[in-house]
Amino acid sequence: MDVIEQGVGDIFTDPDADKARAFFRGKSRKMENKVMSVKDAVAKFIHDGDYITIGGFGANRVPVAVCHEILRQGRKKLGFAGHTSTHDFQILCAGEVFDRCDIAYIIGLEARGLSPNARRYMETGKVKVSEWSNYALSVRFKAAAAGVSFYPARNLMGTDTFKYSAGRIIECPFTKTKYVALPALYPDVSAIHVHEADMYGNCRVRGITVSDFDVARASKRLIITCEKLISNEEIRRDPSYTVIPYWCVDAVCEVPYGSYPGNMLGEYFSDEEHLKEWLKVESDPAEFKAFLEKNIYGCKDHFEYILKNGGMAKMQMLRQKEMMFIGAR
Amino acid sequence: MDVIEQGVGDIFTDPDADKARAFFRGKSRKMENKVMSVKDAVAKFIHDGDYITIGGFGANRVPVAVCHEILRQGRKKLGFAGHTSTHDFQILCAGEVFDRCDIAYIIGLEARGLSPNARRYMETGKVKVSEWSNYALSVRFKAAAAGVSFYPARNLMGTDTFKYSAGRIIECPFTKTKYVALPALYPDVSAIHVHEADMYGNCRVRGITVSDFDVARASKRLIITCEKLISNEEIRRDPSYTVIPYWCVDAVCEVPYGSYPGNMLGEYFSDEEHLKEWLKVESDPAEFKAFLEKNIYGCKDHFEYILKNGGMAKMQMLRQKEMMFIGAR
Amino acid sequence: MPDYNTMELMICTASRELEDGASVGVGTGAPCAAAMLAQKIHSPNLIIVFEAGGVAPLIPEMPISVGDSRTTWKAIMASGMCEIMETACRGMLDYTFLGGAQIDMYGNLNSTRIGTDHQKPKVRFPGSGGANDFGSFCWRMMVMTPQDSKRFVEKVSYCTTPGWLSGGDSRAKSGLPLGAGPYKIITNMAVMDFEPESKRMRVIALNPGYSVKDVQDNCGFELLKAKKIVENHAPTKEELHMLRDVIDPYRYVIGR
Amino acid sequence: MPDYNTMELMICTASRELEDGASVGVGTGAPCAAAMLAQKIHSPNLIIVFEAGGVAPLIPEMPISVGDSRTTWKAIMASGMCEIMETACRGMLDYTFLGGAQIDMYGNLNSTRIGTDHQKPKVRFPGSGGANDFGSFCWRMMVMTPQDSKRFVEKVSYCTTPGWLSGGDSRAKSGLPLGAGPYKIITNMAVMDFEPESKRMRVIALNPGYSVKDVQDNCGFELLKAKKIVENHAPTKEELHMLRDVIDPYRYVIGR
Repeated sequence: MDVIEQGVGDIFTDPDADKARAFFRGKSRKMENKVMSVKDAVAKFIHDGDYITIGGFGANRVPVAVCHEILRQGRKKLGFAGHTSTHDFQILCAGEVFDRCDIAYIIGLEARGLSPNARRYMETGKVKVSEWSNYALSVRFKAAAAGVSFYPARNLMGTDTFKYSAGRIIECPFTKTKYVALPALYPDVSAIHVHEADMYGNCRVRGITVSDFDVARASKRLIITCEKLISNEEIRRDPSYTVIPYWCVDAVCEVPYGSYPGNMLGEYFSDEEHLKEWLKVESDPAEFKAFLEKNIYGCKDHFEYILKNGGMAKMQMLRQKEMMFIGAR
Repeated sequence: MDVIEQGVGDIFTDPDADKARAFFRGKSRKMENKVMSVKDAVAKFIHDGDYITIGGFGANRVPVAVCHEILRQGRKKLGFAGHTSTHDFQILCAGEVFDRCDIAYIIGLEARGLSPNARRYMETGKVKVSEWSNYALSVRFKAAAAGVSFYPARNLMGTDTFKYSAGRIIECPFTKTKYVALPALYPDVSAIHVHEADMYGNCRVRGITVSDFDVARASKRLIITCEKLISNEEIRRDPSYTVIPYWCVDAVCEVPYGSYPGNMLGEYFSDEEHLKEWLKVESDPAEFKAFLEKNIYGCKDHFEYILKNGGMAKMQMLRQKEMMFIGAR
Repeated sequence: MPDYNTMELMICTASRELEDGASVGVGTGAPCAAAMLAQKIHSPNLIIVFEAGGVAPLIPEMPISVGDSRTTWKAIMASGMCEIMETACRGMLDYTFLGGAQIDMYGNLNSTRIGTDHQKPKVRFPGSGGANDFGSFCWRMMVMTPQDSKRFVEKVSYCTTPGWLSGGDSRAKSGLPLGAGPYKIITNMAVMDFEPESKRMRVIALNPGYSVKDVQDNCGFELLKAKKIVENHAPTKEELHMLRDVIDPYRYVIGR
Repeated sequence: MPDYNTMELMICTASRELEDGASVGVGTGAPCAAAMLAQKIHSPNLIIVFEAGGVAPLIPEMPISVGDSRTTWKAIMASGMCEIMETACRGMLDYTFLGGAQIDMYGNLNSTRIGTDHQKPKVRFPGSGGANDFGSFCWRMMVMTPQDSKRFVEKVSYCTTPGWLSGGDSRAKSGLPLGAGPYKIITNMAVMDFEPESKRMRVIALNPGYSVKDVQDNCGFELLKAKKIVENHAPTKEELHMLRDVIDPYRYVIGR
């Protein structure tokens, strides 16, 4: 197959579908109890050097407890898929955990501004980067979820985003139209926060799904954090609601308010004051160090983090905000 | 792009993504009332020569009223995607409506046996065929839904199913693995039966979705039949449940028991006796003619068809069977 | 006379191949019965999936369609065709059971047509359905079929679903996923596997009352014979009870 | 002094471009405000979608993220990234509003970096996000940005999102979907479109109080001028009321 043009970026994960199949052949299909602590899940399934993906969208339905635990356990040399990664990226940059990154959207927190620390880190040259767009990364996950090594798409072409990607331009064998072939992305391990999961890992999500269906299926190992554990009977009551089947899942961690300080649809809104504080303290290295010590390194778990930031009264306020009792109207 | 090998089958629909885009550019995005009768929907949106797709899976969640109406209105020279098409195919063959067909599964009714009439029709040579598998057709819809002209897959290769398809074997530009490139399938018009829809065409489905998400998005025109019309407010109450957005939809027809004599998850089981009768009468041309006259040509609409086959008492029995009050246990 | 019929024998033999914790893509009828039997007897964690989208249902009675309500009864997920086939393509489905009008010595299956004119076939069958997909993607493809020279043919009229293609490394070269292919063929008389190098069909076990000659006499091509051919045990009392009284009480599949 | 600020002026001007019944993919901030304003004033059937999956919400207050709960508040569908971008790729999204640190005469946008060493950039920005996707797929891409020579540059340091690329038929030849591309650039001083042949940026309208010279003086490349340059009307009382009192009462976007 003729490659018309190709980007200069690296492919950080092997897109080979047969190698992925060989891995998945050995993955357990048994329905067994996978409930464990976030600490154990990170210790067991995330290793130095792994390529990781974080589900959700920036500060919405994001597995914050897993990000904090990665810092506490001192993981290093991770690869990362920066697919509208905002607060999660900010946390992980605070631990300088990366040495390579596929970028679609990083260092920013959307309308909240840019993270000075994440920006500094990404300007040091310590992190090798390949460039993509959000949809390009979505398609890379989608190809992996389909068990193939590439899918074609019609974006990127003509731009520097293509030039610094690892995409390759090919022609449609039917219409001769040009397409950018995007290599499948099979992460070593991903973490996704969901509304409900059973002990085996069958998951339900409300609201937008972003790229999480595909991320879950593409990932070799998957850590689920959930707002609430539910029974397998409840999952079976209506199988239409299951969006991630248990066989994708390696660990199930019950973490109420697990997306805090991010937003969780129907549960609680984001804590904008705390996120503002994050951005502010990053400008002063000493202050930032103390902030991280207080909120991450000095915390045993997500409960303790929440307790230090307003506890249940804060959670109630954020729940009321989510329900539109408190807001612009 | 080098084509290593190619099937001898025809591509009955244009896979060109820019031509599809040009069509979709003109499709209305307005939320307007699309409620109409099946008769009007078929008259307005299905024309002689069109390439059509029927949603659901064989005799499960299948828009029977649309199939009957196609016969009543005497449509001819249709193209068809036979994607585990069972009772729908049997009906349409009774009207000899096709002149070309993409085949994955036709003429059979799964464990119920084969349709003598559909088989005879497909052995006459009057219908031009290209051969695929269920997943190959699913991928063709999926490519169209993604707005591209092809997707690669790892099936078909090495078989006569490939030889008589219109697939083309290419190499992955990253791994050199062989793939069959499957041309996008943009149907002219499709009909899908769903549980609930609002007047604009926002749809909810319970249970298996087969390939209907992709069929809905790939189709240039789409007729929805639904068990029950619901309000737009109900749709907006939880947007997580919407599986087909209104902008894909051209007509919304409320047809209670619209999958009868097929199965509708959570509503009613299939009428196995009636389906058995269908298969039986097909062996005798005179008897079959009378059967069709009674059940299709002599009926005004789906209500009348149901009335002739047991009416509400039958529907109640099938509902009880679906709920497992009546069954093997 | 044995106290079981041919279909019961094949289902019991087939069910023993499905080990606990494995996943299997099945169709209606005998394959579904074999998978259900395996669950009841020795593989409580066997995961059954249906091509139309049903995943791990608590099957209350034999489905009549691979997409009917019974295939998602108390299931863990009701999904779609792409979900199931892509799960298989990713390498997550261990087994599948397929059938067809013809099978050849490499396990290639025909469920499409008899005759040479494709546009006007002598006999038209339904086509692949999901068979080509499951047969391409699942690690181990199995077939349950009566031993009959009309079914076991030198060359299939049409290869709908890939077996080992023309044997040897032809399947590996075709582009199909590596390492997957036909595993065992289960008939009323015997169980066959495929010789690792040539990929030709080979008798490895006989059912009670049948000889190698019986099998060869009812096969349209020369069968290889394993060095050691074992004898399968007859359906057990427990297997027959489960099959007759629990799984298929109306005898839709096993007959009366 | 006019009784409106620069941001209010740009939002009001931009909102007038969105006709009833059209669909638009927007980000947070000014684009979302412009789309909401269009809905309130003249385009009740304008369909607003967000890249993370929200479709046609009844937006209760300005979202802070394109994926936050407000983007699916009483929406008609909560979907995902592929659903939205593939809807755009199929040709169903008419407009998008994008931004960036730099824009050139062909409407190419930079939101990735300043500096030449890509692995160690002088200044790193967030990157494409969904901008390259919306810019590739939506029929008409619009930009709202202050008129400033540092933003309107001869050549972007890095082309994140395609405009008309190097002009002429270069975009058509690139492989990007045919017929889509930059449509209008809205600044505090003027509105620009693109000359159909060369695809170079061209002044077509001026905001009250600004001259062509003002615009050119605040642009880093030579602008084409339309034969007839019209004057935009100032924000109306109704527009300002809606914007200030209904859409952005806390003045997150329009400022204090």
